Amino acid sequence: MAVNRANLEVEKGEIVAVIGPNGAGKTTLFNLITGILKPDEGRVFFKGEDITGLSPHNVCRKGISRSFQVVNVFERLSVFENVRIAVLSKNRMCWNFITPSAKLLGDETERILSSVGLADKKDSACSDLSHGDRKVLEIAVALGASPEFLILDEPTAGMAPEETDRCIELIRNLSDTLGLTILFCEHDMGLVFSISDRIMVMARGSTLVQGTCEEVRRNQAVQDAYLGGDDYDVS
Amino acid sequence: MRKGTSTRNIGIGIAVVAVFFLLPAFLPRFYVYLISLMLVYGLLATSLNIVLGYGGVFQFHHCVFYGVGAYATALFLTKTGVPFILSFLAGAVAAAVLSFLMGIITVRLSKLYFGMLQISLGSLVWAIVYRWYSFTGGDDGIHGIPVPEIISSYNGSYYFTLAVTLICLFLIYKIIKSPFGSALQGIRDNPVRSGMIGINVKRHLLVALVIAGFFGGVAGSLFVVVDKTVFPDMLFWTLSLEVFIMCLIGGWFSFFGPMVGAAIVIALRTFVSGYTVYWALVYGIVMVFVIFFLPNGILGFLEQRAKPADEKKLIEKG
Amino acid sequence: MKKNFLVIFGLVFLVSGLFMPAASYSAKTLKIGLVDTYTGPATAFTLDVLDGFKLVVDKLNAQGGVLGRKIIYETRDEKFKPDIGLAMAKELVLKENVDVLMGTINSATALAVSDFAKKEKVPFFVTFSKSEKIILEKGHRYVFMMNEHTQMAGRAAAVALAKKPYTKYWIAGDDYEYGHAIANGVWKHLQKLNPKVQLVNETWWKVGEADLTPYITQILAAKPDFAIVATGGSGMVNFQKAAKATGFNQKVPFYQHTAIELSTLAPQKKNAPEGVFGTANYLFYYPNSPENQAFVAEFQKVYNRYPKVGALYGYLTAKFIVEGFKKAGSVDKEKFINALEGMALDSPVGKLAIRACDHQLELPMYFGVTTTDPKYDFLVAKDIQVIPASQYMPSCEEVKSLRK
Amino acid sequence: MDTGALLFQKILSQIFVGLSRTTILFIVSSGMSLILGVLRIPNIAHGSLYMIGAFMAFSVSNFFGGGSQGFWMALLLAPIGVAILSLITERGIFQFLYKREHLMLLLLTFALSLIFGDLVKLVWGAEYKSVPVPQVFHGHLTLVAGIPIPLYNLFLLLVGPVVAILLWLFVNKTKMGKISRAAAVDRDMVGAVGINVSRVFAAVFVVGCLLAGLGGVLVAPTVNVTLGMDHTLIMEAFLIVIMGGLGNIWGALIGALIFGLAQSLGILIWPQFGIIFPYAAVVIVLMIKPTGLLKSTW
Repeated sequence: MAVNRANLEVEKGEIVAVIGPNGAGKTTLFNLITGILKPDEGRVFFKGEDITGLSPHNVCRKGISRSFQVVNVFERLSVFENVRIAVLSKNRMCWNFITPSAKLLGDETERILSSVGLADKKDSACSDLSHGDRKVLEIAVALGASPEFLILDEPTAGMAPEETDRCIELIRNLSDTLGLTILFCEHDMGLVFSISDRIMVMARGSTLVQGTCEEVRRNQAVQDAYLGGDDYDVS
Repeated sequence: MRKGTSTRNIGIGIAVVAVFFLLPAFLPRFYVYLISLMLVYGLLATSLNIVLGYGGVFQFHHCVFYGVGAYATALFLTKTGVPFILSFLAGAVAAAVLSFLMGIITVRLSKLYFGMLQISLGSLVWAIVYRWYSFTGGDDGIHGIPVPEIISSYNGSYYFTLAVTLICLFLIYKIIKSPFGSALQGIRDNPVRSGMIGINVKRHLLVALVIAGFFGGVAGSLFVVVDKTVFPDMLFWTLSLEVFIMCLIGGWFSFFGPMVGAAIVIALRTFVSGYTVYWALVYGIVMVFVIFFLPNGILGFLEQRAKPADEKKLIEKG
Repeated sequence: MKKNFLVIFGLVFLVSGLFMPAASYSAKTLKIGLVDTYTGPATAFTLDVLDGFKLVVDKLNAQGGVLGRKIIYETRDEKFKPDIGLAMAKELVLKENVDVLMGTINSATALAVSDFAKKEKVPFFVTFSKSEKIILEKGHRYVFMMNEHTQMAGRAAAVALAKKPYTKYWIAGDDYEYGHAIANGVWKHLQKLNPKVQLVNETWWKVGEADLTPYITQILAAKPDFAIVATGGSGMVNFQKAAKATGFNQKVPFYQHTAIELSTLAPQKKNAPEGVFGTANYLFYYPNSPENQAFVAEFQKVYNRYPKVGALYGYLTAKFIVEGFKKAGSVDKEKFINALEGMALDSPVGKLAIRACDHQLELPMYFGVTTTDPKYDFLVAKDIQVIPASQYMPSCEEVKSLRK
Repeated sequence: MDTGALLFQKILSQIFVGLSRTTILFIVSSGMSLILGVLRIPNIAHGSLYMIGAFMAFSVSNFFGGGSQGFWMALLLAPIGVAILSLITERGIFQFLYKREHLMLLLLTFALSLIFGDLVKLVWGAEYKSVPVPQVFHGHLTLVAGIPIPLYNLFLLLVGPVVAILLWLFVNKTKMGKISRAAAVDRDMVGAVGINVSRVFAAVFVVGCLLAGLGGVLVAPTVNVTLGMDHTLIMEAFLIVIMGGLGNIWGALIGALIFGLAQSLGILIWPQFGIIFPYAAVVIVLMIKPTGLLKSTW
């Protein structure tokens, strides 16, 4: 899955959506930004700084955090520990060999869990969570790193309708109360148009259009290639 | 509630230690020796488990560090006049250094590739030990290594082994429970995600490998104290697999699992072989049963049964 | 958090389990512990030791034992691993309270057990390990060598080879202590006995190397007069097979210790190479003395096969242990050792003594060359030359100087 | 010290004889690679099956009088015997455990190798065994300047490519092979299209083990058939598979070539430490290409 000629700009405090048919290269784009993949050419800038080719943990240190499309958490650990690891890492405590983790940063972890509404399930095993809760935990782990810029890869994929609503609420909340800059991709057009400030449309690895919801909706190319196209997968 | 259990745990811990300290008073010499041996292998298996059970690393050739630790101590004791305690530490340090050097090369690789590259590198070390007659004694090994009088008797070496093992277990436990250990477990469960929350996965693993190598080296040096002998088989890959099996049988997601596994394997091989020459068969069948019915090992199984239902799932996972 | 509790419970359970088989020691027996490899390729040799040993012991027990005691023996499989072997030896001595230890084909184990036997003051009879260190540098009062060691084998071969006209030698072999020690033993003494010999080059391959053809072709290219091939265990057969396939034995005569021994020749049937020089401590068809015939017949009757060299070692060890205790008149270990020193017994290969100064059994060595014989379906040795122990054993002075 | 011509000769002869060892290594490790690639089982018991193949060759060959006929019958029957044994193992044990971690499977196969090792001791005893080289391959061919190549080694050089071609046909031309290749990439997908994956897995396992048995039969006439021959081989086979890329049969071929030649040429460079060259080759390959030389199916 290749990405070429993709061009994306996100302003501080914005919620930006990336949409496009399956295989358009959305996840690849995120992987390029977060350092999981290294671009052959092209650059990634964050707050004016070139972060191209940095390894994921360094990208994270700059203040970028992300969630994954397929739930990607620490399966053997409890919900609380999942988030705590992220918080520990954020506070540069991973090289502490002495203090028991159990005594560290419980409050901050607790706060993040309650902010996403998982506080009551904090001692459960990941595998006991519903799919929706796992997706939320996915976001909570990303929040543990206290990012300025949060990337969400299909946050509502596979969720039941009421869970989706909760998730939309959560994302809005994050943007409003924490002032996070959010970049996400999504197949649920309702969600995309309801919360995004701007939208980027991708197809076959390149940027088709970038603009406000209105602009995108009106754009002929988008309508041809995507919204009206047959290859749109309603998942 | 937490406070209550922790004081109880401390109480149990003290009781266990007391029992171990009193054992030589009423156990025949052979059992004292056997328990020393179990402690040595237990420490070896626990040190492997730092990276295996908690780090998810396919450390296929952990015994290289054990053997190098033992050889370093043995060589210092036989060829130099360095005080015992320094010779002892030299083993652990040599193992840690080797672990670091091998780690730099292997840590880039994942899973099976990591394991096999480690076996190749380890086999090179083994070949050197096996071949360098003038220095390492070749395949005959070094025997009758002089150990200070006070710890060379069965009881003496037992107490020394017990003390060192307890200290090491305590340290390993601290490390596992520290943020470093938490991050390590995060890496085990999900290396990509760990990188994405700001953990430097490779460096973290490298440090974990060095720690595991260090304690493996301590186990090797302890073996010298207990048996006063070293030989190249200590670095051969078959022994590494056996230590692997100790972790598995005991349960590699339980802290004391490898310890229990080591005790069981040593007991099996000591006592079954008294009855039959086909004890590899017995051993193999026991392993097949454990793999089939107790995928989390014996201790893992017991813990699972002891835990309340909602926590069970956590253990069953994976 | 019942975890710790369970740990203790498990351990206590385990420890109490360990006590079960203890306390089976009876005062009216004589206990012998055998630690040896009964797993893997070495078993081809060790089972003969055990069977030869049993031949004596079973017969004796049927007659009422020694000193009014039945002989009990315990076998332990060390799996060719020194750590296991040592643990087994400790178990036998400390838990089973054996009076005598014997065994092992693995040199590292033998050395480790010997060190332990010295500390515990338990007599230890080495029955197959060939390391010279056991009886030379690391020798002590409690260790007895019931077979030849590498230096003896080398010297014996040198005695025979020195009379041959060859001068340009090549040395090759399995790359481990045994191989190097044999080669050194031959070469050092050959040089002394025949100063004209010169070494063309050496080749070593890893133990267990399956295909030796590359090495053989390398030797052939250099055209030496003679090759000393220091292989052991299954390397013996591997090399002979490769030699036969490449016609090496017709181009370059070569010597292997134990090349003429039954364990090397029997499995190859008629396909073993002819004209290979070898030494062995025992050949079931030579000497054709009544004693040897009787031993072979007895062994064949019980086990339905020809005895190999290991059978002689096991048989003699048992004989010496029994006679030693008889002579000592008690089960006291020190008296037993004193009784054994210098003791001589009749054996299938003539009268043999244990030398007092180093506890080495004075076995004769047979040097011969492989040939076919219509009587057997495998190759045997011909032109057999007997090298008496006195000609190839290191002298007591040499041993003394080494033991310092 | 060597003149150029002599050195060249030496190298040539080492390559030639090294190649016959490579053939055995290739046959055994390609089977292992197949099983690794499709079933994801790092099969340590593979070495045991190789050993059992050699022992069966001994028995079959003896049964048919030990001569040439014995060898040819062994070549036919012993691999089949090993295949049957492996089928029993697969149906009896492995089929229940495919979902387990690789590590578990690895340990399971180690347990099996212990069991097989003792079973061989039970059935065949501890004596050395030897399978005679068939009459046709007695003797040797002198290629260059008096360097003999045993005829049997030349035979092995012919068998290698034949096995490689048959394997290629199996993987690429048969339905079973195509399914197994697909299963190697995505086994859920293959299951989803209604193919009985379990049967395919059994078949692949049997074919892989058959190759181990075949390797055992082919090696039998050149070596001492003995307990413990599994251990010396298995690590070599593993390293070859890793070097070539997990599950890639051609990788196994290249890996075997590198391994075999590193060994036979290493002897020329540094006879004393000839033992380290193959391992060093693996280290170098993995340092340059961390996932093996050819594309792995993992």
